[in-house]
Amino acid sequence: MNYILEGLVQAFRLLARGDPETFSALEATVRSSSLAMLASLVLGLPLGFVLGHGRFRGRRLLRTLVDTCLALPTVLIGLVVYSFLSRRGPLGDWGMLFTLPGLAIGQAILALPVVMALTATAVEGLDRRLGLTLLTLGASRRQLALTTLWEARQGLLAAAVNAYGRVVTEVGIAMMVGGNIKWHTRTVTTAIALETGKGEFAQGIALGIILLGLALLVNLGLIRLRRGATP
Amino acid sequence: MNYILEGLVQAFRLLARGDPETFSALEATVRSSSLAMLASLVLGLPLGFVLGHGRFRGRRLLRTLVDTCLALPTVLIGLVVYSFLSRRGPLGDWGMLFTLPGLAIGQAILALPVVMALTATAVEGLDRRLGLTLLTLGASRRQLALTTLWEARQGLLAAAVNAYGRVVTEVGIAMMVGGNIKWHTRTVTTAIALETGKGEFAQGIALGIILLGLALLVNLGLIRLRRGATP
Amino acid sequence: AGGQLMMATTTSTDDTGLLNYLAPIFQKETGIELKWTATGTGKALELGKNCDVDVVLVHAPGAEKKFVESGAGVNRRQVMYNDFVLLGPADDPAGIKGKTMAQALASLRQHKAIFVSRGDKSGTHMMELGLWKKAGEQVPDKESWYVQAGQGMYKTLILASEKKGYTLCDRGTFFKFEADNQGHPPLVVLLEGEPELLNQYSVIEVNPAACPKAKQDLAKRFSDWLASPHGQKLMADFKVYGKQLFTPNAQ
Amino acid sequence: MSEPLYQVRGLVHHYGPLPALDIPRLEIPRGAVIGLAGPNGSGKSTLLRILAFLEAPSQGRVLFEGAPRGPESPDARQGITLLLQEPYLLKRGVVANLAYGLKLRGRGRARQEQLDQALEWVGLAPREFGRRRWYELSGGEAKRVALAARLVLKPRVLLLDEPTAGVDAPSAELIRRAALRAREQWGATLVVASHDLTWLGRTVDQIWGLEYGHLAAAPPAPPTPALAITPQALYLRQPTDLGPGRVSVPCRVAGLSWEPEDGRGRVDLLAEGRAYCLRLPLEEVRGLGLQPGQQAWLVLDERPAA
Amino acid sequence: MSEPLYQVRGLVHHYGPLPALDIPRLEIPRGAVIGLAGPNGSGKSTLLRILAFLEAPSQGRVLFEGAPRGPESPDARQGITLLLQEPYLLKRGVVANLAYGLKLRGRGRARQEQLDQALEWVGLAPREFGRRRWYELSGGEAKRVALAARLVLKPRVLLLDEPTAGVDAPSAELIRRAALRAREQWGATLVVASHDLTWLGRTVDQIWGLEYGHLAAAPPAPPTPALAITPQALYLRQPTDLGPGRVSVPCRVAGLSWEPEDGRGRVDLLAEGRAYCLRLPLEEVRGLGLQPGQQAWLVLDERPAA
Ligand SMILES: Nc1ncnc2c1ncn2[C@@H]1O[C@H](COP(=O)(O)OP(=O)(O)OP(=O)(O)O)[C@@H](O)[C@H]1O
Ligand SMILES: Nc1ncnc2c1ncn2[C@@H]1O[C@H](COP(=O)(O)OP(=O)(O)OP(=O)(O)O)[C@@H](O)[C@H]1O
Ligand SMILES: [Mg+2]
Ligand SMILES: [Mg+2]
Repeated sequence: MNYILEGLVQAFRLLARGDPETFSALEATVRSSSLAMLASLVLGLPLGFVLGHGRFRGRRLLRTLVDTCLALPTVLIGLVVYSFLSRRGPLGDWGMLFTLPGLAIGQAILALPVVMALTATAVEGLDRRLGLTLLTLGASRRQLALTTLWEARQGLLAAAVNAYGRVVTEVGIAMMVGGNIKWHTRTVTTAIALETGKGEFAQGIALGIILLGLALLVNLGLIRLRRGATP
Repeated sequence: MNYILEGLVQAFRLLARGDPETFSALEATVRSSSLAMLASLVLGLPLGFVLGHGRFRGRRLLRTLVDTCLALPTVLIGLVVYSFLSRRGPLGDWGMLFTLPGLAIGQAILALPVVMALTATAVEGLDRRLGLTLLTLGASRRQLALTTLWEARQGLLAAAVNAYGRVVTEVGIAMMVGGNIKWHTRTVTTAIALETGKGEFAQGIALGIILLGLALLVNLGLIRLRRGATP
Repeated sequence: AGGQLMMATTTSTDDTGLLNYLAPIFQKETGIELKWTATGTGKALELGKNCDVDVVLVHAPGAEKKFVESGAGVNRRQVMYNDFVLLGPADDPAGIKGKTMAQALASLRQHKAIFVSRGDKSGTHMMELGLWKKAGEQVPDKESWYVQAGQGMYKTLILASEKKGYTLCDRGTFFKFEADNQGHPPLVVLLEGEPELLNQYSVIEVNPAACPKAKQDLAKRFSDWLASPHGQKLMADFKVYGKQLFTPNAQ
Repeated sequence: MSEPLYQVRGLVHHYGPLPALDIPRLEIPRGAVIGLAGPNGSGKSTLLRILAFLEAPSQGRVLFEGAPRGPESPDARQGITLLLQEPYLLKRGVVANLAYGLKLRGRGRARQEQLDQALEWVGLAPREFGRRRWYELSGGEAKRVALAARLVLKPRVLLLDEPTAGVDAPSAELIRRAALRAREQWGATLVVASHDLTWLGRTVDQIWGLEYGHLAAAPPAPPTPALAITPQALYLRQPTDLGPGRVSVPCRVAGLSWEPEDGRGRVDLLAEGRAYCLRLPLEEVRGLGLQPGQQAWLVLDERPAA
Repeated sequence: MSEPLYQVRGLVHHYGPLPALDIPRLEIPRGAVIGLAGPNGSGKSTLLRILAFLEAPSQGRVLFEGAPRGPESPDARQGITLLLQEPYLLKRGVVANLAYGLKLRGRGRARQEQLDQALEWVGLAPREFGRRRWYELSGGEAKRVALAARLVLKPRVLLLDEPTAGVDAPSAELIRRAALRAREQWGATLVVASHDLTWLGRTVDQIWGLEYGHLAAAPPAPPTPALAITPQALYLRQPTDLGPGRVSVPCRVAGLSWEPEDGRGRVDLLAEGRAYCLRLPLEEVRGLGLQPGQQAWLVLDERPAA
């Protein structure tokens, strides 16, 4: 119990005194997760739309596979991305290992199935008449997709928020691909893991609370997107 | 690249020869994740329904808080649960630390916001007329909730599959609360983390693939639930 | 001068704060920025093998030798050591206090006293496995009293104290544990100082023949710097909770 | 039993700043079959939702059997049912939709005959439609399935919001019969909103006009029929010497018709943009010697200023 | 310009095993205003969806301007618009719903007058309804907003699925005028499905009856008016000596009416369960000396066996 209280106090202290290590980790977290979210949304929204709206053979199987990928262990993703980015790997020359963009690749892979699966569910859940209505108003395939996604925005928001939660809390990829390098690729979660490993439980809890605070800020920023979408 | 191929081969070998360590980890994973899913669904579905269907003050704020909890780092959950379950903690007498049920408590906390947030989104996305229709047909509050959840089953499936993905892949809680004790609380993910730490990358990948296989089985089992819910 | 040197090391060097202490001094004196990833010993060596780091600093003599023999590393240099202690509950139910290591292990088995092993192929774990071997004992893999944690040292200590068991621990982590428990840890040192409990750290440069892109020049500068009298003195001066932790022993 | 089933007092309902309903006083007797007519947005659906206790009015009281109710009170819940203007079917088969309400009432498994009968009441062949899924229906078929799902419950109060919109003429006739049967067989009280004044006039005892949320004709007892008139109200020459509180308004004969269902005749009249109708034996209609487009006069109770 | 706008050949449409439509041949000329009537489930909505190229028929070809189209062909996409039977509004304000189609056509920001005009065409005050959100509408208002969103596009083909179901009578009249204006102003071709045969008869050039997916009257040129008849077809005594291929059927006068909009008169007739109508100047209707319920005879082209 003490750890929790101490952690709370410690969290405020770290933020108040602008602790450079904490802020460096926060920056790394924000950077890599932003990149990862951007990539996974850009890819995942259209793919999820196709998965939810299309009527092609094998669609159900594909959904099952995407759903299965929701259970991709982060360490597995970390290992696979590592295998590619390692100097000995096929993409070793890119020099992405132990960098934030490299880490973002792995996190985007983690987020992609979440965005896809939840986008598909959101699109499927829309009123059947929406697609017909858009076509009767003259929408092209692209306009249909865009408007459909916009009408499903509540569901997409849920998709994004969920994917964000995953990305921002994962440790496996950040350890393996990022490398938890101080001042460089140490994210808040790897810092928590490190502190916890050292037995600095209160410090770990403090960092966890700070991460939650970051998520709260992001979600407060999203509140207004929720407005106007329901009566 | 080699690791991936080796890992694939190794995965088959482990399964084929019925490797006892692997199966012990699989069993621990299945047990704890089943318990955790059960608990989070039993709590999360009704709470998510209230969050999505209710019209009470502060509902939007509550949703934001739940969404924020999607970014609860597993290590933080692990630490907090540990603080309670530790011999020195308030629930120390339960003797749940380093047991699978103890681990399941932590994982249920991880899954709960996922189930709640996605259930709320699914319920909100339903046709506005559904609730009125059920009331006009004479549904009590409980019957209303049950039927609404059933009508939203696609979305609830997404919620469950997502939460399952989280639970089954998380490491932080399994390490801290479960303790990664060989033959007892070592889950597939903690085994992966361990092997990776040892530098046994191929073995880590093999275990990751086995975990994915488990998820595939679960999802194939769910396919029939998808049937009949869309035209 | 300048440049970045990438190192893989075990968690203990990072957790104790040694690297946080050495790296800025090293950078000031040589202009080289030391970046490190702290992981299990096995993974650190594997990263070296894959040319993803330029230098490794680890403590698992057997694995290190293989690493060099396989051609992945060159110029292995012992730079310092600390030591392990055998911890247990103060009431010492297996009665190992005052015994030799071999007697102690036999007594643990006889009493089926709970023993928590790291179980993660870390330097500490390798040391423990070696101790069983030297004592002529089978590693009690499936015994119910032999708990294999597969976790870092600190969490293993927690596990041991929750279970009121014995465990092998490096002295640095024990200092921390002792301090966190206000000097009254639930586990106390029952056996220490035996020569076989020494924990030797070595620095190994990645073999440039195998890894053309490895920054061997920087790696060698670092290795030399650690082994230099100046580096060795810095190590000796490093204190945890006011106590010296590492003993420099570069030849 | 002299107490009215519904008593409404000082009912005002707002959507945001918009007032949608303003009914100072209203009573609905047991066993009445009431029609609600009025332009789009006049508040018909809102009133029906309030009578079904689905929506609580912004102000005022709605008493059902002398007591206020909410959606939770079992009496109201199981005794009153509303057919929504755009009915929603549960994502299941037609039969499951029909059986749902019965299941809620804990009456065990619905008997097959019961469900079949309900389908027949709305003109759907049980054999053909029983098997369909909810999306395998045309618009009118879906509406009729939804209605059947209400009829099968044999509710004490049946509120129907445009039950015949989108329904073909023979089915509209069946729906009319089913509505009247509900009153005869189990004494149901009905309130029916519709834009099909012809159908409505033939189905209900009296039509209440709604406009901008106001009941155009105040309906307390003795009810003044607002839109369905008696032969005594129709004059071929402008009447003089009316009693106090009565006015004569010029009207035009909009139509004369023969109703195949009961062989009776009917006169439709338009006065001040409002439709009135008179139902008589065919001979009497002919005996009036009216011509379409002809001018006539109606004598009505003077309406209080709105 | 002599080529018909639509040519349908061998059209069959199945839902699963159920055949919903079977139309061997159909042509719709440019600028025609066609009514579709028929019982629920007869295939009206299905036919409209196929004409809108939203659904591809199971068999057969539908040519638009001589070529087959899909939902992707820009001509069909932007030239043809359908008002769904249960219209769906986008989750935005009324104005944004109206402007959406225009925006898709890349015509830049919709001008305010344009949108206001479209609302006025369907009888909604722009000032009052422009600001509303999609859920702040009554059923009839929502239908009219959806219609306005089609009219504002000035489409070449306007397919309306029950545009007046749930709409009040004055608005139905406005919708009728708006439909006819579409033909006059920009030469639109209209196909309108409705159960309100009175309204439909007054709106369209000819009514095609659908039953079980079959067109009851084959409509190729010269079109045999199926439901709207000419005065020559009506006989007060049973006619003899008809030409070959013609039959007389007994009918009953269902109604005589005066239409306030244009002051004309109208005779409704029922023969073999089907409704026919005759529109004449009011005097001529009176001159026929008909009475409601009276027996008469219709002379019709002999129908080939189905
Ligand atoms: N949820 C809502 N929010 C705001 N305004 C609403 C809402 N529902 C209805 N209204 C408005 O309240 C008024 C009454 O609506 P109501 O649906 O009761 O009319 P109605 O008589 O049933 O009309 P219709 O004949 O078109 O079905 C209308 O002006 C409508 O726009
Ligand atoms: N998605 C579908 N799946 C299966 N059957 C369908 C589907 N849609 C329509 N049908 C069936 O096809 C037939 C024609 O339906 P359609 O909607 O075209 O009729 P309609 O003439 O428009 O009827 P209404 O007057 O009720 O609107 C009906 O029997 C209907 O039950
Ligand atoms: Mg209404
Ligand atoms: Mg239809």
